[in-house]
Amino acid sequence: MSFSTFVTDKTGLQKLYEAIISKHETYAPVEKFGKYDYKKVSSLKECDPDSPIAMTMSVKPLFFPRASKIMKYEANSSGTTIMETDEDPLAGKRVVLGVKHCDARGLQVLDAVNKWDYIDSDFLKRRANTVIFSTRCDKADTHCFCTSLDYDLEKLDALDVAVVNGSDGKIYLQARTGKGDIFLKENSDQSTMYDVQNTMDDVRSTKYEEDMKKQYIAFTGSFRLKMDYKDVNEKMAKRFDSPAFEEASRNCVSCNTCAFICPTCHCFKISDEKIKDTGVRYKSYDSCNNVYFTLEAGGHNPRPAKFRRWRQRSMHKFVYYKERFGVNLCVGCGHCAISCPVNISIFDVVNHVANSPASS
Amino acid sequence: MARVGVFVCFCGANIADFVDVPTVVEEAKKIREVKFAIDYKYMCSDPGQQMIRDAIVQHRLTSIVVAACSPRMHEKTFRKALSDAGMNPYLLEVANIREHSSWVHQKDKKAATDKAGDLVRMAVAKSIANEQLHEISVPVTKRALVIGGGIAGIQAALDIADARIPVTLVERSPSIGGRMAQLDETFPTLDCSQCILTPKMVDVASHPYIELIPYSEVIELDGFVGNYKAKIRKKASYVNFKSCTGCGACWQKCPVKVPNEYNMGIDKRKAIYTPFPQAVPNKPVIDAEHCTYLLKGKCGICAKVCEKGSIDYTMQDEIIEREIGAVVVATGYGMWDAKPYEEYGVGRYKDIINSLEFERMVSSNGPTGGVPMRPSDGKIPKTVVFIKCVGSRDKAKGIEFCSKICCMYTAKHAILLHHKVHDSRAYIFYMDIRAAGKGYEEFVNRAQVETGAVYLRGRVSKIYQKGDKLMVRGEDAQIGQEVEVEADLVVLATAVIPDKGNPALARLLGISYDKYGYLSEAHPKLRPVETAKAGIFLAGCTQAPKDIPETVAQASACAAKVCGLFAGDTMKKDPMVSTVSREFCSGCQNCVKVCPYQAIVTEDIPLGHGSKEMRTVAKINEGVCQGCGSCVAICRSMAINLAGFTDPQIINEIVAI
Amino acid sequence: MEEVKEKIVSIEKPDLIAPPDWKPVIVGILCNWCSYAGSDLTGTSRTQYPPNIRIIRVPCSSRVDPWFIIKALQTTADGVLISGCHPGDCHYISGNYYARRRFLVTRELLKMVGFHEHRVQFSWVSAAEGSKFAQVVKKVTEDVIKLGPLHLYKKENFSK
Amino acid sequence: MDYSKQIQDIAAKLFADGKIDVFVGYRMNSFDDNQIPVVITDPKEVAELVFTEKSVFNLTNYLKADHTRNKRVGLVVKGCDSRSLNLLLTESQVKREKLYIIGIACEGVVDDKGQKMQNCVECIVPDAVVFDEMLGTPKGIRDYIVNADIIELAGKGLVERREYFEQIFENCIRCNACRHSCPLCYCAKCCIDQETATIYNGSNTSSSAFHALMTWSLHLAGRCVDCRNCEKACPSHLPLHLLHKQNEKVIYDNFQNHLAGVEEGDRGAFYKYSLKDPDDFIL
Repeated sequence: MSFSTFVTDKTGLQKLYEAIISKHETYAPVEKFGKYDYKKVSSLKECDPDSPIAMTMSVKPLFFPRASKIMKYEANSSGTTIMETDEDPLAGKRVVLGVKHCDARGLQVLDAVNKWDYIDSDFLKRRANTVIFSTRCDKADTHCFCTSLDYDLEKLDALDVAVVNGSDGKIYLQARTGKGDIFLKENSDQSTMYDVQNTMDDVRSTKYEEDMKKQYIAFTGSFRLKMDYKDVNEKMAKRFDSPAFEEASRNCVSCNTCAFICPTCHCFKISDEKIKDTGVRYKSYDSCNNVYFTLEAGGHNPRPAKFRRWRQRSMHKFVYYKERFGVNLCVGCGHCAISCPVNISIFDVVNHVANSPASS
Repeated sequence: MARVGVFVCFCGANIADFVDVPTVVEEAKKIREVKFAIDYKYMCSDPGQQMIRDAIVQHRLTSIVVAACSPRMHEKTFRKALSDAGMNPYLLEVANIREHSSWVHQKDKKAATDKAGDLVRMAVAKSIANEQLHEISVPVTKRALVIGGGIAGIQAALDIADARIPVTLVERSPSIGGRMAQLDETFPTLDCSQCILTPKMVDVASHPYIELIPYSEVIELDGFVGNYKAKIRKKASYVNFKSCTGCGACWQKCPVKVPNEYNMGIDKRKAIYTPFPQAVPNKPVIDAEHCTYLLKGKCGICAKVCEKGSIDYTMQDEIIEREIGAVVVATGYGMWDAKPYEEYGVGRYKDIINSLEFERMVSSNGPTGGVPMRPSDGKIPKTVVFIKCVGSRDKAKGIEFCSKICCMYTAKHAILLHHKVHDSRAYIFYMDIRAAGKGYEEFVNRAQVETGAVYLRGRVSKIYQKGDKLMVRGEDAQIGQEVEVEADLVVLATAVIPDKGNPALARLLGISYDKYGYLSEAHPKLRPVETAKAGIFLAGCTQAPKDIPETVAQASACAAKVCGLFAGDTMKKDPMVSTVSREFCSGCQNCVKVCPYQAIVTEDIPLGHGSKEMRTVAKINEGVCQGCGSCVAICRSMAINLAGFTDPQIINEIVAI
Repeated sequence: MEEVKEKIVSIEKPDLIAPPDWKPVIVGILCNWCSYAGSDLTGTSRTQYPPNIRIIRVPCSSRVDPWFIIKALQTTADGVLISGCHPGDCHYISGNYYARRRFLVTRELLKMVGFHEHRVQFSWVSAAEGSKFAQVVKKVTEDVIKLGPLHLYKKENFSK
Repeated sequence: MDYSKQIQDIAAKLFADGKIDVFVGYRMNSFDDNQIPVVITDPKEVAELVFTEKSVFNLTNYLKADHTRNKRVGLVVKGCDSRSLNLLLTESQVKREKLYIIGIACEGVVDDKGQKMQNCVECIVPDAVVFDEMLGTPKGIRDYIVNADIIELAGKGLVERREYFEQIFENCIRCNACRHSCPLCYCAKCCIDQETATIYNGSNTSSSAFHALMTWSLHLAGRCVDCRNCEKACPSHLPLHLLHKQNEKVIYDNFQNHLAGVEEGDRGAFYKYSLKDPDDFIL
């Protein structure tokens, strides 16, 4: 099944964005303190859908916020009553602009775990009600390695509409899902954009495809980091006892940043905040890099040492999740390396371990 | 889950008139943890307390809130009611709805009722976090250590020993007696110092409960109140006190002459000596710094003349250890060196002496046989100028405080001078005359009238030599003119300063001292004899300048404190003390730094379970902790909590409003 | 409680108007030996003061951890009053000197992040100053009423 | 400012003499001209060590980690780093005899964009105050400069400040990277992770962020040495230095010009007092 592709130019895209923002609840990267985060916007001026990858937080918090209410209760002399929580502010129909492909892939990866075992209806509802507009990067950043992993950027259906810059200066809006297709058709402005299928003959259409291919090859050529994920999955599985984890994690300061900004990390903690008679139960981010993450009530901690926590993190990303859900839990966005105060990249750690001697 | 009982008191009309008590009870009943709530006319009365006791049993309550008057009033009463019912008394919380609500919001009953309801809710919230606490009992070693054998130390030792508590009295010099033994006569009655002191000295020596360790110093003190361990270094005296009879043959024959400290260096003593004839113990010691035999291995005369063979040149310093329960510090005072007063020619002119030197001169057992003499030529002075406040009350050159005793002893000196040299005249330069004390003002008047001493109000600006006289130039502020007195002798009432060893001693004992070196009392008004460290007390001039009656009074006060401390076999203490959670303590030792009572020490514990590596954590000494909570608030790791006022308790209160 | 007649606007957040029945809450943390005794004296001498303060007893002002203040401002309080012994009178010798340093820094920090300085106030009240305590409470209450309800960094969705 | 060669030599010698087990220094990033900390246990890796104006991270942070605890450590400290080291020494977190400290008379470091860091422009103590060996020419202590941002903030109105700081607390994701990268946050368990706090502030909401950041900055008040490790670690790029510089200014102005860790044995301004401390703010 193929979906429609629209072609337009810069002004056309801007007009489309403006129209979307005025008609729909829209989120887009907004700059604050030199860092872009996805916020609700009311005009295009506030935001920048082409925000640089290195400066942009992941889109995960729009679906799995850093703290969300899961329950509200009241306790008084007549007992404890569970009250209705406030309406989920993220559950409505909405559009997200300027999402990076890797980020969107992160959401797709998270779908798997949220549909498994306990079905997280909140997360899935938010996903279902959201149309994601991606902006495909033209050039890789220092820490990017998305092309080395187990998904194809060109066919990625984690996002609904991909915005791709053609080498001819034109901008192509490719619907990747049915949802995106419908949304695009509903919102397209006939005066500034037109459907590629309708206007192109075979020759021109072939040229477009070739152009896209060329453009993609140029894009992949700009990557500094490359790995063979299949190889890595296998090698990692055999290196649980590798001393390389210790070496690779030696200058980690256990700051947890990597997990908090990761588009796929989904560990959380549950906490109650009670004042007077009313309490709220929150679900908030946590990180396996935190010493207390595995601290048991009895005082025993199975992962007290830093390298053990690093092992858990790397193995979860490249072995355990893959075993269970068939996908890597890493999307190669490089955010962890960018945010890390000592520039440790999961890429380096995994590569280091995978290339170390196998444990017996 | 907690089961709280709430008891709201009417306090007759005191609360009920201004607070709607039944509403408060109804509000309380809405709280989840409250299983029982009731009001009563007088909660503190017997039937009221009986209600509490009954409810505890009937409703299986786990904590109690009494909403009544201030906890400072009846907390103890209600605690007792709790323990009578078999409940831990510290599970009680008092909501102060009288002083904090009904009495202060008499015009607005609704507001007062609302507030009372809130106060009850806060108390309930706090009580939920209350824990069972138990009174702390600390065993005590019933022995006191008195440091310093002056009149303060002697008095304290005697008073404590009379209560049949063993005392160890440590004196640095070879004999007890201290400064008072150096005095001739004492103001305001002019009775002979030696006559009233020596009987006490003898009492000390013969008292069955006093262990006198002369010629020794305390070098270490460990432990805490009731349980101190002291190390005392007994300096080698080179004389076997057991066999020595004190005949004096040795010091009479000793060829080495050394300035005599007892006489302020005016005359000489020998290298083997007893400080003064009435010394207790009256046994000589060898001054190792000056003895020819000990320095060069030659001489040995004293050993030859001693019939008992008591001289032992091989004697070594000895360390004595004592377990004690309390310490009285009575290290006395010294005289300030007037060197900074260059315009007086201190140090240049021989005929300028300080008052303690004058005291020795006029003393009948003194170096001059009781007659004042000019150090330069030995002539008897006819005109003597006394200058007060030399160093005292002088921020620029000396010290800021008033030395307190100089006004009186200078008046005494004027009288003594008149007694010894009838045709003499005393001129006294003064700033103020501070004669507050029983019979003191009369005494000063007596000095002025009886002896014709001339009191000149003003500072001396210069002293210079003219022939064999000293010209004292000063101002008489009362006539507003410069005056000049031709003096034979000038006596400076230099400031009274604490013993030079005080800072070192304070550090050793773990107590604080002020910028002058005086040891600090726990509270300037209400705890003037205690130090901040429990079980250490101060007597005499080690705390501040004071005269003999005050010193004796303070020493007796110390004795009373010590006896009080030792009244039972154990000391009972409130359990509101800090506790350390070792798990969270990171060993930064900031608590050790801020604790005003040195109640926190450190201990090493294994890093992990069964680990050989150690880490340091804080440890609270429950016996010493007074429960102020300073350590709790500064502990960043929240590893310390104060029983009765824990973080959860206070936060519960805050959020319950 | 004090009736509030006019429209009161939160000083830190001008778009927040106090509801008509708004009653400010002031958390008072008092040291046991001086200020608490002083507040008792205020009661004994029947000196009247505004009923908005809720008093918490602590042994010494040095027991007050700055996060009590932060906690109070975040949850229930519109203003905080902390009171201890006069300098030199501390029952525990030096507690209030340590506390004084912390209070100054805490207050300045809160000021910087957007609290009005009258939200957190400190006083020295001795056991004999019953009337001073009443005056202090009156001043603090009036100040807080002028400032309006506190809305900064409150726990979301908690009814006050 | 390039002491790479000297540091390599010193480290090599220390390893050769068996004086240290671990050396903590900087090495070049593999992909750009920035530097990252490196923890060396193998003398062969000494050649990797560098020190230039790109050596930003405060290495004393590594003294609280497992692999340096109770080991003999050699490390490089700049002025600010040495102040935090001084505090760690006083607070008994490290033992002086186990350290070999290479002090740098620092000329200021630069950020990723090559601009001199603000804390270096305003640096008061450029030279290491505790060291075994000093590299460079000491310049002595400079005059105190009030942080430019603090001056700017002080000029703003209450509402404006509130709006600005609300943004900070809202953008905080509560990852605690600031705390973990701070060399002076070594507590066995941070108070904001303890039950007493989590019972009311356990979630990652912005009001919890407010509580956490305020508590954190007050625990560092009079101790913060302005190394900006926290800011470097913050994934949201929050201007965390504002909280610390404000406290530092208040403490410097009011408490006898106290600066954290400059003097040996300093514990921070909250662990001592003076009778002359300001009293006029108290009713």
